[in-house]
This record gives sequence, C-alpha cells and structure tokens, in this order.
Amino acid sequence: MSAELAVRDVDDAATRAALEVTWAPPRGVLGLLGTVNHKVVAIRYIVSAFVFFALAGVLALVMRAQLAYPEARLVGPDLYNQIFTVHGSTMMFLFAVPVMEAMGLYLVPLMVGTRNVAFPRLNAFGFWIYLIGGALLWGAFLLNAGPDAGWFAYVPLAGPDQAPGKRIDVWAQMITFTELAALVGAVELVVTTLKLRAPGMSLNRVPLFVWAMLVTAFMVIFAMPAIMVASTMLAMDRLVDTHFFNVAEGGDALLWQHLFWFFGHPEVYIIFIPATGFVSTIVQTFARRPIVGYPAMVLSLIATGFLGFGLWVHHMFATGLPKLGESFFTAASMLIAIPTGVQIFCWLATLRSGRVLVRAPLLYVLAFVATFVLGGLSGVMVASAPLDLQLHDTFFVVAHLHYVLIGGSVFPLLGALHYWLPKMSGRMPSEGLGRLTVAILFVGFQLTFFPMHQLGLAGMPRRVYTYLPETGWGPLNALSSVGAALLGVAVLLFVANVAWTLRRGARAEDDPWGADTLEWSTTSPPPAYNFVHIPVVESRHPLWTHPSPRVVTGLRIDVREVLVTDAIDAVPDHRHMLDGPTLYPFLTAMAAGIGIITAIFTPWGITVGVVLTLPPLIGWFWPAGEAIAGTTREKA
Amino acid sequence: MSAMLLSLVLLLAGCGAPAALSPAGPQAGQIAGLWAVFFWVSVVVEVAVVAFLLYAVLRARRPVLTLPALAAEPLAERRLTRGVSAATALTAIVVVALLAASILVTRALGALHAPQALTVEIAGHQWWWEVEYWDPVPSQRVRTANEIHVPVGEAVLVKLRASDVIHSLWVPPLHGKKDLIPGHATSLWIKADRPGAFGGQCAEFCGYQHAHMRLLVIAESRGAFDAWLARQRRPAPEPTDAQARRGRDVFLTGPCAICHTIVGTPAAARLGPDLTHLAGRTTLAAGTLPNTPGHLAGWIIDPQRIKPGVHMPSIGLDGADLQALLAYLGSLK
Amino acid sequence: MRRPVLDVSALPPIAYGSRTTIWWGVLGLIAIEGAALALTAVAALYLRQNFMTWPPYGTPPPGLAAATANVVLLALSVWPMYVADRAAQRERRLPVIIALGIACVFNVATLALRGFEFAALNCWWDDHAYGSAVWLLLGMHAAHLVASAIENVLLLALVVKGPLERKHFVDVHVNALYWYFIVAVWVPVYVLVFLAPRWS
Amino acid sequence: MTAPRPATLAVLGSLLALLAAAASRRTLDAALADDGQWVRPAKDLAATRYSSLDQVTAANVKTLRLAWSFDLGVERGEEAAPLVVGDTMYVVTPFPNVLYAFDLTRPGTVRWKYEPTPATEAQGVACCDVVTRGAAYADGLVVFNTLDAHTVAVDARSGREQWKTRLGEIARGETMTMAPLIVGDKVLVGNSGGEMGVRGWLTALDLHSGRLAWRAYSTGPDRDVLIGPGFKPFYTFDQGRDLGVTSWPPEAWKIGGGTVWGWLSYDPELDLVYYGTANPGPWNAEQRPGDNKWTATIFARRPATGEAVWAYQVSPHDLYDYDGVNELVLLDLDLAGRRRKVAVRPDRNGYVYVLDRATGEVLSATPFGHVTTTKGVDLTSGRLTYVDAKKPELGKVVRGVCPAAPGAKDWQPSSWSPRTGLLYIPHQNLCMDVEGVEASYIAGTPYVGSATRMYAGPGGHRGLLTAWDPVNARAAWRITERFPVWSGTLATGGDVVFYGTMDRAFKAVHARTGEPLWRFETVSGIIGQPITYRGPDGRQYVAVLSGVGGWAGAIVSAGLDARDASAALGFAHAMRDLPGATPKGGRLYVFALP
Amino acid sequence: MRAAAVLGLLGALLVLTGCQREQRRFSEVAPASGRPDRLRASGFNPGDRQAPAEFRNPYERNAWAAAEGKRLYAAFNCIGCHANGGGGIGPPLMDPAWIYGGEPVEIYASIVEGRPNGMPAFGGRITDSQAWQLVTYVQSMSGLLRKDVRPSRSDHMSVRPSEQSGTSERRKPPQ
Repeated sequence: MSAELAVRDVDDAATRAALEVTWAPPRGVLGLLGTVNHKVVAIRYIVSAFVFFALAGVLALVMRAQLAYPEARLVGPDLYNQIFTVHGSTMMFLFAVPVMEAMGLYLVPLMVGTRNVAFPRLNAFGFWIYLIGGALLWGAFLLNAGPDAGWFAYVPLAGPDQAPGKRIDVWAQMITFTELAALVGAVELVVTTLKLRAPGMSLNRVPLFVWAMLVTAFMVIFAMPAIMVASTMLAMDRLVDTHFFNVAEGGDALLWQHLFWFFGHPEVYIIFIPATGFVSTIVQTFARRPIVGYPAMVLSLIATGFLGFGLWVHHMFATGLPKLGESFFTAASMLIAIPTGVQIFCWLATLRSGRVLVRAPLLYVLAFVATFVLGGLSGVMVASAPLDLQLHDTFFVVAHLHYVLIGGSVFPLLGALHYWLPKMSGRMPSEGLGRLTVAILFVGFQLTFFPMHQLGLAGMPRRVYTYLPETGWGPLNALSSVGAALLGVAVLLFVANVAWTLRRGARAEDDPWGADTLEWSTTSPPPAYNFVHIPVVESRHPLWTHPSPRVVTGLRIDVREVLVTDAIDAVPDHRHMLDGPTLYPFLTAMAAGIGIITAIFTPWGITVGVVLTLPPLIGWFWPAGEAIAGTTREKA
Repeated sequence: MSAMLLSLVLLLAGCGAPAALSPAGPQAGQIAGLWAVFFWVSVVVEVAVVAFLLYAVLRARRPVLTLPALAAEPLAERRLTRGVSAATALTAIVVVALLAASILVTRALGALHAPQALTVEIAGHQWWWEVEYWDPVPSQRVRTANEIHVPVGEAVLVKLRASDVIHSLWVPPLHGKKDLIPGHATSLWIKADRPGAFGGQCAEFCGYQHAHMRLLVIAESRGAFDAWLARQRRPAPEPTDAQARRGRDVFLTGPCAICHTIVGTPAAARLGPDLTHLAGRTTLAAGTLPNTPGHLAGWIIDPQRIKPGVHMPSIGLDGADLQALLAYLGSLK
Repeated sequence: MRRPVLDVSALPPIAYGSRTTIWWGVLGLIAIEGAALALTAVAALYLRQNFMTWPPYGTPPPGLAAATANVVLLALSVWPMYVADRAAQRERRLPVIIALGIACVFNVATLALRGFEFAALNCWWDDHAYGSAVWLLLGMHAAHLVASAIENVLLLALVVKGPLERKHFVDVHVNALYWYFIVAVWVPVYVLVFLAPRWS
Repeated sequence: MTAPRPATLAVLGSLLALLAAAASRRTLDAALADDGQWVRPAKDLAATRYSSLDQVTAANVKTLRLAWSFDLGVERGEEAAPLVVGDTMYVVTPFPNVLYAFDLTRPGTVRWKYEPTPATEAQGVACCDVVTRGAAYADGLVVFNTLDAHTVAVDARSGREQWKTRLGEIARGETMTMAPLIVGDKVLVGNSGGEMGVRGWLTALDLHSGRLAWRAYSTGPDRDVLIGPGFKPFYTFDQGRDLGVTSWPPEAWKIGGGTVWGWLSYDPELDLVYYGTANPGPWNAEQRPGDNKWTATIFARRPATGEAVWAYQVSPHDLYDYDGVNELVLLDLDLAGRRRKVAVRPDRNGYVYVLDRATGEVLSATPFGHVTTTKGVDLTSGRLTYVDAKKPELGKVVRGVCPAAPGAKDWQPSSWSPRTGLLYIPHQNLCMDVEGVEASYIAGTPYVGSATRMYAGPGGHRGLLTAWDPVNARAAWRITERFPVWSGTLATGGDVVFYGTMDRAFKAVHARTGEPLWRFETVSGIIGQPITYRGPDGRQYVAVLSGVGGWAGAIVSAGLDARDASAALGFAHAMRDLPGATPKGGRLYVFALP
Repeated sequence: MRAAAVLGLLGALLVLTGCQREQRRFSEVAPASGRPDRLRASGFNPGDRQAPAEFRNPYERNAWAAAEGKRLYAAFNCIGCHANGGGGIGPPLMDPAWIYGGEPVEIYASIVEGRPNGMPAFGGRITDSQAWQLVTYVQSMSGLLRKDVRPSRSDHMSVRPSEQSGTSERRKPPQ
C-alpha cells in the first residue's frame, strides 16, 4: 500500500463542506472548555501569556517607581521581594516559555501543513494546567503569599528554615504546573514536526521557524526535568523534612544552584531560539529572498541547543569553583557567541542582498539586532569568569538579561505578532501605529536598561528594594524609571494596535506580506481544519514556487484524519485519526490542579491528585465507540 | 546607538568612573583592564553591526512586492557565503582572544598570595558582617563588625563563612565578589594599593535587608593599622562618669545584653554585632547610617523603620535611659 | 477542477513502532522521565561527596533481598509484556489479554516488593540527605510502577471489556515500550540505591 | 553478660592481681585497718571504694537479703553515697537536698532530718538532673553542698546547722552537686555549671567556721588559678605564663567552664590533693580557639594553700564535652619492675591514664572503651591526638563520635580491690552525632552551642562493667549491660563487687571473674554509689540508693520526651527505652546476710 | 448567582487565612516589657463573678511569627533547657502536659515572668512581640497551631520531625 501520484478531479467545495462539519468547533461549555483546536488553544495561550506579561510589567513599573529615588518608601522590603520574585517568575515561567511554545503550537501545524497537533487533547490539557499554575501564583500573590526568594529561589533562603509560610511552596508548585505544560507543549511540537509534516517537506525543507521550535522543544524536554527534580526536592524539604538542601545533614546548597541553572541557562535559549525563528521568517519575507545559509542557520540552532546545556556554571563563578572548571565554563559560555554570530551574519547578509521592504515587523527586527547584539556582548562579558566576579548579581546583569530577553525575544515576538496578526485575525494591523510602537519601545527600552550597566559597575547589586542616597545611584535610576514608563506606553500602544486591528483593521488577504510558508496558503484566519487539502511540498519555499503545488487527497473527511509521514523525508506513511473535543482534559487538569495545590499543604495532596485524576483520565482514554462508522474520503 | 554610546561616555565622564572601574587594588585593577578590552571590542562590534544593518536596510532601493527569484545568482550567493564565513571566523578569533585574556586574568587573580598574611575571617549574617582578625594566640584575636581595616600594600587573606543563608562579599574597588555559602568555606585574597575607605555590599539576595547589608574596608598605613588593632584588642573602657555608668546598667540589664557582646562586661551574646568598640566605627547598622549619637538613638528606638525586617527589635527606652545608653555607647572608642 | 494530487486513500489507518505519532509521544515521555531520573541520580552522587561513608555512620547499608528479587521479577516481566506486544501488533485479542494479564500480576508483585524495599533502606527520608536521596530515587521509580500498574490494568480492562478499536493494539504496543523503559531504568536505580552503598 | 572467661585466663589474672596486691602493701595495710565505717563517699582518701569487710563473700552473697529500706521522698536521680559514722547513717537526697540521719541501732528509723531549703530556681540551672553526689564527714560534722551553691555543715549528733556558706551565684548558672573532700581542717568543694558558662573553681573552706580559705579558679590568670613559682607541670604544653588567659579568645575564660564537680583524692605522704576540671564552655569548640587552659585538666595542689604543684591537661581544646572530673585512684603499683606512686584514672575520653602522681607524668594511657575521636596519647609530648575527621563542625553533623559527650565513663566512680589488683570501672558504650551551632552567652541560661544525639556504640549494649588491670593495661573481664552502668562500684574483702543498673537491678559479681552471683530488683533504676559497713550488731551490711535520674536517667526523672532526639543534650535519645524499664523512685536499700 | 456568592465567600476566607498566615509585621511597636491588659497568671480572681481570660495570641495564625519564634527560641538559649521540645533541664514542650498551663497567655506569663522552679523571667530582656513570637512557636511545638502555620524543618541536625509534619513518633534509634 502506498500513496499514489495522479491527476484527478478535485471537488473543493464538497470537501470543504464535509470538513466544516467534521472539524466544526463545539458549542457551549464544550466549546469553552473542551476545544482541542490548536489555534484556539494557542490563541488562549498567547492571550493568557500576554495578560501575565502585562501584570508582571505592572510589577516592573512598581519596582521602577520604588527605585526611582533613594530610600523610597513606596513599598517595603517584604512586598518588594514578592514583587521582583513574582515579576521574574511570571516573565520566565508564565510568559516567555509559554508564549513561545504557544506561537509554535499555533504556527507549526500550519507551517508543516497538517490539520492539528499530534495529540490535541493533551495540548488542551497543557493549556489548562498552565492556566491553573498561573492563577495559583497570582492568586497567592494577591493573598500576600507570593513567593519572595527570587525567581531562582536559592536555598537556604527559599528553604524550610528561612522561608516560613507557604510562599515558596506556591512557587515550587507553580513550577510543577508550568513545567508540565511546557513539557506537554514540547512533546506536541516534536511529534507534530517530525510526524505530521506535509508530504515532501523533508527535513531540509522545513521552515526555519519550525526548526527553531523543534530545537526549543528538545531543549525543553532535557532542561525542564532539572527544575522538576529541583523543585520536587525543595517542596519535599519544605513539606516532609527531607534534607536535600540541609547542609547540616549532608545536603548541599550548591546542588540547588547546579540543578537550577542546568535548567535555567537552557531556559534562556528556550526563550531565545524561537525568537530567532521569528527573525528568520520576517527577514526572509521582507528581504524578499531566501535566507542566506539555510544549512548554517539550522546547524547554528542545533549547536546553540547543545551548547546551551554546557554553560550553566557561569551563573556560579562567585561560589568559588575550581579554576579549571571555571575556565571550561568560561570557554563554553563564550563559544556560544559563534553560532549566534553565524545567525546574525546570515540575517545581515540576507538583508544586504535582498530587496528590503521596510514594514513594522522588520523594524522590530532592526530593534532586535541592535539591542540583542549589545546583550550578547554583555553576555560575553559575564561569561568571562574574572569580569563576572565584578558584574555578577549586579544591575549590570539585570541590564544584560533584559537586553537578551526583551531585546532578543520580546522585540521579535512583538514583531512576529504584528507579522502574523493578519493570519490570526484576518485583519491588517496599523502600520503607522506599529512603527510608532517600535520607536517608543526602542527608546524606552534603551533608557530603562542602558543605565543599569553603569549602575552595576557602580556597585548596585540586584534585588535591592532601595539604596542609600550617598551611593550616587539616584540619577541613573531616575532615568531608568522614566524609560520604564515609556516602555509601558509602548506596550499600551501595541495593545491598542491589536485592539484596533481586531475592530477596524482592513481585511487581510491569504498572504498579505508575500511570504513563502504554508500558513499563508490558507485563508486568513485559517479554518478549523487548516487546509482544505493537505499540500504537497516540493521546495523550501512552497509559496514562492510555481506552479501551484500538488495536493493530497484520499484522507477521510468524516472523521478528524491527518496524514502521518516519515520523520526524515516526509514520505506519506499512514492515515491517523485525531481525537475530537472533550471536557476530559479540562477535568483532568482541574483534578491534577486540586491535587498539586493540596500538596502545598500536605503530602497527601499527591494521593488526592492521583485519585481525582483517575476518573477523568479513564474517560479521556476510554473509547467512545462511535468514530468507526463511515468512510467518507476526500474524493479525487 | 551611537547616541547611547555617547551617553555612556557622558555618564562615565559625569559621574566619575564607577566603583568597579576605579580600582584600589591589583585584582580589581586586572579586572578593570580586562573590562577595557571587552568594552572596546564590544563597542567596535556593536557599531559595525548596527552600521551594516542600517546600510543594508536603508539602501535606496525601491522594493516591489513580487514573488522573489529563488534561483539566485551563484556568484553573488558565494560572495555572501564567503562574507558570512569570514565574519564567523573573525568572531571565533575574537572570542578565542577574549577567552585567552580571561584565562590570563583568572590566573593573575589567583596569583596573589603571601605567607603569614593577615587573616580576616568574615561571617555573613542576616544582615551584617561579623569580622574576626585571626591570631595564633587566641587571646589576641579581635572581633568586630561591618568594618574591616587592612594595611595598605599587603595581601590579606579573607576567609568567608555564612551563618544563615548565602551572602556574597563585594568590595568593587578591591576585587570581584565571593559568595558566603553555608557548608562551603570560601576565601579570597585582597590587597589595597592606596589608602582609603572602600564601600562594599552583600551581592547575593539574602532576604529583607539585602539592600542594607553594607560594609566598609578601610585601608591605612601599617602603623595606623597596628594602632587600630591594638586598640581593638583592649576590652571596653570602664565608664568614667555617672551618665555612662547608668548607660552601662541600661545595656546590661535591658534587652541589649542578650544579643550583643561588649568585651570587658558580662555581655557576651553573639546574635548581633560585637559592640566593644562601637564608637570607633564609621557607620551603624551595617553601613546604613553614619555613626552619630542622633542616628544611634534613632536606630535603637526604631530599627524597624530604618531597616524593616531586621532582627533588632524596636527598644522602648525612656529618654533618660536612652541618653545614658548613648553616653555609654559613645564612650566605647 | 483537475489538478495533480497525491492520493493517500490506500495508506493504512494504523501503524506500529516509530511510524506512529504515539510511539514518538511515549519516547518523549521516556526522554523526560529518563532525564529526571538521571538528574536525580547525579544529585545523589553529588550529595555523596558530603558524607564520609555512604550510607552514613549509624545507618546500615540497605538490605538486598527484596530489591534483588525485584530485578529478577522485572526482568521476567519483560517476557509477558513482549508477548502482549507481539500479539498486539498481530492484532490478536485473546493472546493480548492473557499476556497483559500476566504482566499485570508481575506489576502488582513488583509494587508489593517495593514496600519491602523501602523498609530495607534502613533509614527514613528525614534522617539525613542520604535517606532523602535513596527514598527519592526509589520513590520516583515506584511512581513509575504505580503509573504503569494503573495503565496496565486499565488497558487490560479495555481489551477485555471495552469497545475495542484497532488503535488500542497500538496502545498495548507502546505501553510495552514504556514498560521496557521502567524495567531498564530499574537496573541503574538498583545499582545506585542498593549496591553502591555497599561498595564504599 | 559476657561469657565466662577461660579458666586459664582467670588463674593468670588472679595471680597477677595477687602480685599487684602484695606490691601495694600500703593500701592493703589501710584496708586491714578498716573500721567498718564509711565516712566519705570514696571510702578512703585514695578513693579506692574498697572495704576489707569480708563477711559477705562470693560464696554466700547469693543469700544476701533486704535488711531494711526507706523511702526518701524525693524522686530524682539518687547519685549520693550514704555515709556511716558510728551507729548513724547519713543520706543526702537530690534537690531539695534533705539530709537524713538514720539510727542504725534501730533499722529504718530517722534520728533527725535536716532541710536546707535551697532556692528553687537552682533547678533551672542544674544541667543534668538535680543530683548531689553525697556528703562527707569529719570531726563531728556532716558537710555537703546544696544545689543552690551553698556548703553546709551540720552537727552529726544533733542535726543542727553549724554553718552555711554561699559560694556561688545561681543567677550565673552556678550550682554545686559534688561531694566535698575534707583534708585536715579544709573542706574542699567545687562548682558545677559547665553548660551554663560558669567559671570553674575549687574552694577550700575552714572546716569549723565555714570561712573561705582559698579559691583556685580553673581558668584565668595564674594568680587566680593559684599558679606560683612552685608550679611544675611535666609537659611543655602545660608550661607558660597565664595560659588560662592566652589560650582563650579575649575574656572567654570568664565564661569558659572548667568546673570542679567530680572527685577529689588526697595523698597524705606527698601532701597533694588531686582533682580534675570539667569541660570548657561552650561545647562548640570553634567559639573558643586555643587549648582552653585549665579545663579538662588534672591538678595536684597543696591543700593548705591551694597552690598548684603540677597540672596535666587531659583533653586540650576539648571538642566533645570530655570533662576531666573523673576519680583519680591513688595506688602504688609495680610498673616495669619499678614501684611507683601512681594515680589511676579512667577518663571520659576513653583512656585509662596511669600517672606518676608526684610529677604528673603519663605512664600509660590505654583505651578501655570504643574510641573514634582520638588516636591515643603521645607519651613524649603528653598531648591527646585528635582525629580530624571527627572534629565537630559549625553547621555540619559529624557522625560516629565515640565516646559520646558523657564519655566512655562519666562521674560514676570505680573501685579498686587490692586483693585482685583490678579496678572495677562502671561505664557506658555510647556514640553520638554532633553539630556545632552558634552559642550566645546569656548569663543564667545554657551556653552549649552543640546539637547532639546519642546512641549505643558498637555491640548495641549501652553499659559496661570493666575490671581493669592497670599494671598490664588491659581488661581482665567485662560485663555488658543494656543501659549505661551509671552507678558507682564497690569492692569488698569478700571478693565481691557490687553495682547497680538503670533497669533496677542491684548486682553482686565475683571480683576475680565477673561471674554474676546475686541480684536484687529495686523500685527504680540505680545510679547511686553502693557502700558497705559493719553495723552496730557487728554484721556486714551493704547499702545503696535507688532512684533513677542524672543525665542518663533524666528521661525518666524529669519526664523528657524522647521523640526529640536532642532532649537532655541528646542523651534521652540513647535512653528512649528507659521509661519502659524503670519508674522514678528514691529509696534507700540496706542488705545483710540472713 | 449563588455560585458566585459561594465563590466570593470562599475567596474572602482564603484572603483572611492566607493573609494572616503570610503577614510580616515588622514594626509592631510594643513596650519592651510589661504585660498586656487583663493578662493573669491565675485562672480565678476574688469576687463572685469570674472575668473570662480572653487574651489571645495575636500571632496564632501567623507563620512568620512562628518562624521568628523558632529563631528566637534558639537565639535566647531556650533550646539549652527545653531542647527541641524534648526537654532537659526544663520540661518538654512538645508533649501535651503543661506544668503552668498551655494557654497562650500562660505560656506568655511563663516566658515573661518566669517560673519559680528554674524558668528565668525574660521580661525586660525581650520585647513583647518577641515574647508572643516565642509563644507562637512553643504552641506550634505541641501541635496547638494550624498545620500550615507551623514551621518546617530547620537547617540543623535532624532530631525530630518538624512541627509541620507532626510530632508523631516514628524515629528509631540508629542500629
């Protein structure tokens, strides 16, 4: 049995009609809580992530207000510690990683030409778990139970002896939720990318963004277990008296740091690599030419993925490590500049040799390059062990990490949203507002964070709730706070643009930017089933290839069937039926949520969780027994 | 971007060199030298990248929204590939050079040693620094807090220990930081090349008053240092007037004595800083307040307002007792 | 409208092994859990540096009987699982039921033995970091056994009672894959928790 | 109980013992001159606790039966030795330190009772139960210490208080639990409270007036320690000026312990009084760098002036609360063919020291228990060699520290039989885990700085009675016990050794073989000092106090909660099954042959 | 509507409990010594009518106060006499027996005023809020506080299960 090449009559209208019925979104409660459409789930993910982004951003503004002048009394240390911890934790765990994965979950099935992700119900489960985790953190914060030991929660400060109450337990369980969600998303992305690609999309034809998400997903799979193990140990230390981090009984405070940074450093790349995917996509589209050095780009991504695991120790230079290890990790940390450099050079070469169309998304990319390169350079500085001894844990590092994370990820992300908004919403965003946003964003950002380099060198440590007037840090901090306000304005402008787009934006065509990837071949916004016909891919840039491509026929259209292809060459292998909408993922997530939150208070929470999740899990997997009937296929 | 760089230069000029870049010791000096290398490399790279970017984007070429030509000219493509390769190679060379410089400085930092050096043991507490000067004769040891005196031009071994959570000792003009980690003994060598008072601070987040966990390193001539050390070795002087005597009674019978030590009196508790020579110190409350009677009074009466969350409770004393206590503490030179 | 097409109607609706998405999904799960176990093992070895002896003075080394028996039991359990796996790929219901049933018995037996293994650790998790580390390692593996037991029993119930679909044979097949993983990781966990304390 | 030794060994042992006995003729002479009384807890000035009374023999002891008993009304640790002077027996109870005088002519009747009513607050600063170790008699006076740091002299006939001298301040943690030693007209007493940051001293009082004659501190400048030109320590590390100050951090000697709460002995020939000082404070050794002179030190002093003649620091810079207060049994032994005046001392650190008592030279130091903390004593330098791996660390638990803080042997005194040449050492087999913690000195509160939990050492038994041959530096036989043997031992001319166990048994064993001969179940665990005397009726009696308590028994006497392994400084953890083995009690038992 | 009301109530409850547990009241200005109004060491008073002893521990639901109490318990050498609840010189505190009463006000009186059989009076040495923090911790030792308020294990030797995981006997002596 194999797929057959032919020239046939294709009845688009009938197929579309059948698909509309088969893939119809459920209504009512089921529609609200039971949908498994990857686009709906992804949009919910993105919107939730941006809500968290906005909330954490408000915290950032509070912090900047507090730091605007010396010995300010706006917030006390107790609240301030909660604020910066919740800000950092939210940005890292509830915004950056989820939003990147969500972009992947939205775009990857579209880009590889399939109808949904590989495990649609699991995908929905991941979202609910994430939402519960986020609600837990913020609910706790509003109840004055927000974690207060910093986003890296160093023990013993975060340990049972030094951190009373349930604040850190909330943090540890929030980690459980978000890591679960991230891992689910990663598995989705890996399997979708490897097994659900359209026929002909061999690995060397996969769009760079999909490559970036694939590398990211693999990094999530190998990095997240470290924080899973660490946060489990922390929770156990706090709840059942284990001694993983109790120095007296043979535990070790540095074990936490090793485990945390073995996750924490790859985490930075987990956030950054998808952004390079956005940049590659945008550069390619607006340079109006294929990216220069596709193989080099892919290899750089993979190299970055590997190297990302080799430099966690550069967060620990000040702990007094053996000199040899120090040099090794310095070397690894600085070498990662090379693959990153390759990517930047390829983008520059692409822009240099293309016929550049300057549009708002590209402006984001320009802001990205200018900012990210600076962040990368300060990264090389903190990678150098001797320099790090001066720079570590100061505002220089605060500056560096925001250059990398905002400059390196948020700028491309906002650009990407502007870029894909037509596809997602079916309407065009305002170009002028977009350009204004970029300008204010860029200026606000530099004003906020550039002075922090100087502050760090001047001796200002991070995570201080205030500082003495005689330190002389006042003026620069004031400048930074003004910049932060501007940054806030820029974010508001962006939100305004999105709102305006959704209400007033001009209707978007299928491919308004003239891009090359498959998502632009379907309607804007895409239907629930993504494509009327699964396309057949014959080049790296299917939409830039003439004539219009071959399509797949013969899939069942009365059930949610997708085509499974081989992992390397995307040769059609078999047809596979996906699961439809159901409440069970939501119920399972709720049950698990109850269990995990109970585990903040008692170890029996684990048992409660297992018992509660069992019924919905059985329901989830127990066959409904109705899907076998009928064999309507896409007719040729 | 160049505007930003300009502003950096202006800031550098305006505020004077920041602490980490105005070294007072060989190690901070070496790091500052390394910083200069990294900094100028960074400036060049950033300027080059941004310039190239702007040039690439702003070339006056009218773009058209047509399908791009996929079959590129092989020659142009090869030139581009060559350019990317060259830039990559250059990056690699620069990175390796920076790496070599880093490793050399690491070596140099580790080279500071001296036999029989003055040894200072520092314990990090929430939120103050306990300082002990080591001596082979136990009775010659000196305990103080939040202020370290060192002789200029001599290498000093600083041994570090944490008593509760992780702290990090950082005196930017002298050296980079070194963490104080429970269960891990760490140490560093410092040397001051010139006399002066150098401010330092805890650099690892350690709880509520991380912000106000400061210390002062005072580098002075050997003679001055020896005199200081000799003074520190003496027990607290007996109070000479009635006011101070009453102050001592307030100290010994009230809450003070169950947290603090004054050598020469029965007060020998270790929860708070050793106050034997309190009046000889420059600052109060771990570098937070200048050591004046007014600030001291404010600190005793309501430390929670000055450093919320600090372990010292607010002490309710009536005016006369407070004045007496201040007189006594003021006599502890 | 006539156009060039790729007709896939002849392709099978089911497949086994690395051809399927679920196999890759389970592989992802195995990668995640393998990484977690490996990191826990590394953490245990890291903590070991803090002890003069491992186990620490006053804690007898763990008893081997139950754990060694479990090595044997788990190794043996591969056989029924393999039979179930093969039968599932041939899509034959009865052999699957029998083999999976036997595998379930094995699974429950390993869980019972696990209780004795915990007792044989000769310490509590809150005694010292050694206790914490060995309890966590053993507990993590036990969690896998519990999860697998639930899964095996449910799957058995499904094959026996449920409206069986062809895709459930794929489930039996990948369930076997997961079981092989559990058996395989028991060896390093066994070595680390039960044998290593006797070597120092 | 250990298995019976091979016969050959027993024969050899007895031969050697006989040889030794013959050699120490002087002691033997003293024993022969036994008057059947018991006027000081250690029986004689040489602290042998040997009575030559021999009506009770190994052969007939199994018929020993209760003659009379008396409920003392205080149910705390009864560590005291009864005294018998003429026809009166004197017993002093734990706090509130009631002194009873029993009329031995009418068994079981109280002649008078003296109640000193010590300050109740003293109970709050007594580290290890509110015990007393007994009284001493001389010149018509019964002298003893009360817990609230007073020394009292009571008229032996009338029970009237003759004088009462306050010697210490309980507000600073000072208590007194030791039994005085009366030498000539001097009453020698010392203080307790090493766990409270007390500065230790030995004080001489005038026997008749109670006035302070001299006070020798254990720490501080030489003039306080009564170190003068006549001070000649044998080893260089004990030589130097003001070591009691310079071997401490600034002023730490003022709160540095070195209390004197153990046993004193006296050699009239050399005119030297011997005693040991207790542990330095706090336990956390990192807070007191240096040797911490003169804690855990053996002193030899002139009783008239208190002047120190020699000192030997047994455990310099003590790391484990190895108090140096144990008894020094003064013997004349033939060592390597030379007759020497020695002091034999089974120390808390696990070694039996044989010292030349004229010079302070260590002739031998042999471990008699399981020791992991030290590698032995360097006989050329005299220093104890510590094992680095077992040094307590701040904030880290060090495991397998043997012996534990109570030592291989605590205060419970040994006895010496000149007939067998064996020293009968009651002791314990405990190890501990220890963690150093920061200690803050607050007067009147404990100053320890150490977290400990104790447990049985190798073998699982917690107690031992070891018959030690000091000439050959080896154990002749051993008896293992479930609980620490926290009582003293008594050796008699009938070749019987008596001791009590914490699980309520009063036992007699054969002095030469350790063969169990007799046991009697008392109301409570026994931690007292058995004595024997000739009654007014001419019969030999054996007496002991029963009443569990002390550091080891506090779990019962103070009702501690053993779920907390650190209770009673970690001792309760090792004794968690004691409450099942004995109730509280406080009773005097007197036994006689039928 | 009813659901919303229930949710609102639940939320309010959460706020109350959560907030109380997590509050950090640093600058509670309290007299250095002295006793709060109506604090009495004895349960009865002269006269016919008995005034109810209604003094409550202000920190009863505050986890931070319990933890501070635990820190002070070690700092002020309580541990030296009472060990980690098992007792020694002083009586055990983790068992249900109380010599001078286990009501917060009685524990407070024991700490501040001392007890004649050896408990020193800490009044005048520690502040009122410190005394109440100690009371809170002492209450938590014997399980008199809510579980989520009690402290977890300390960073020291493991001598017993933490106050939070309960005081049930489980430990066996090594060997």
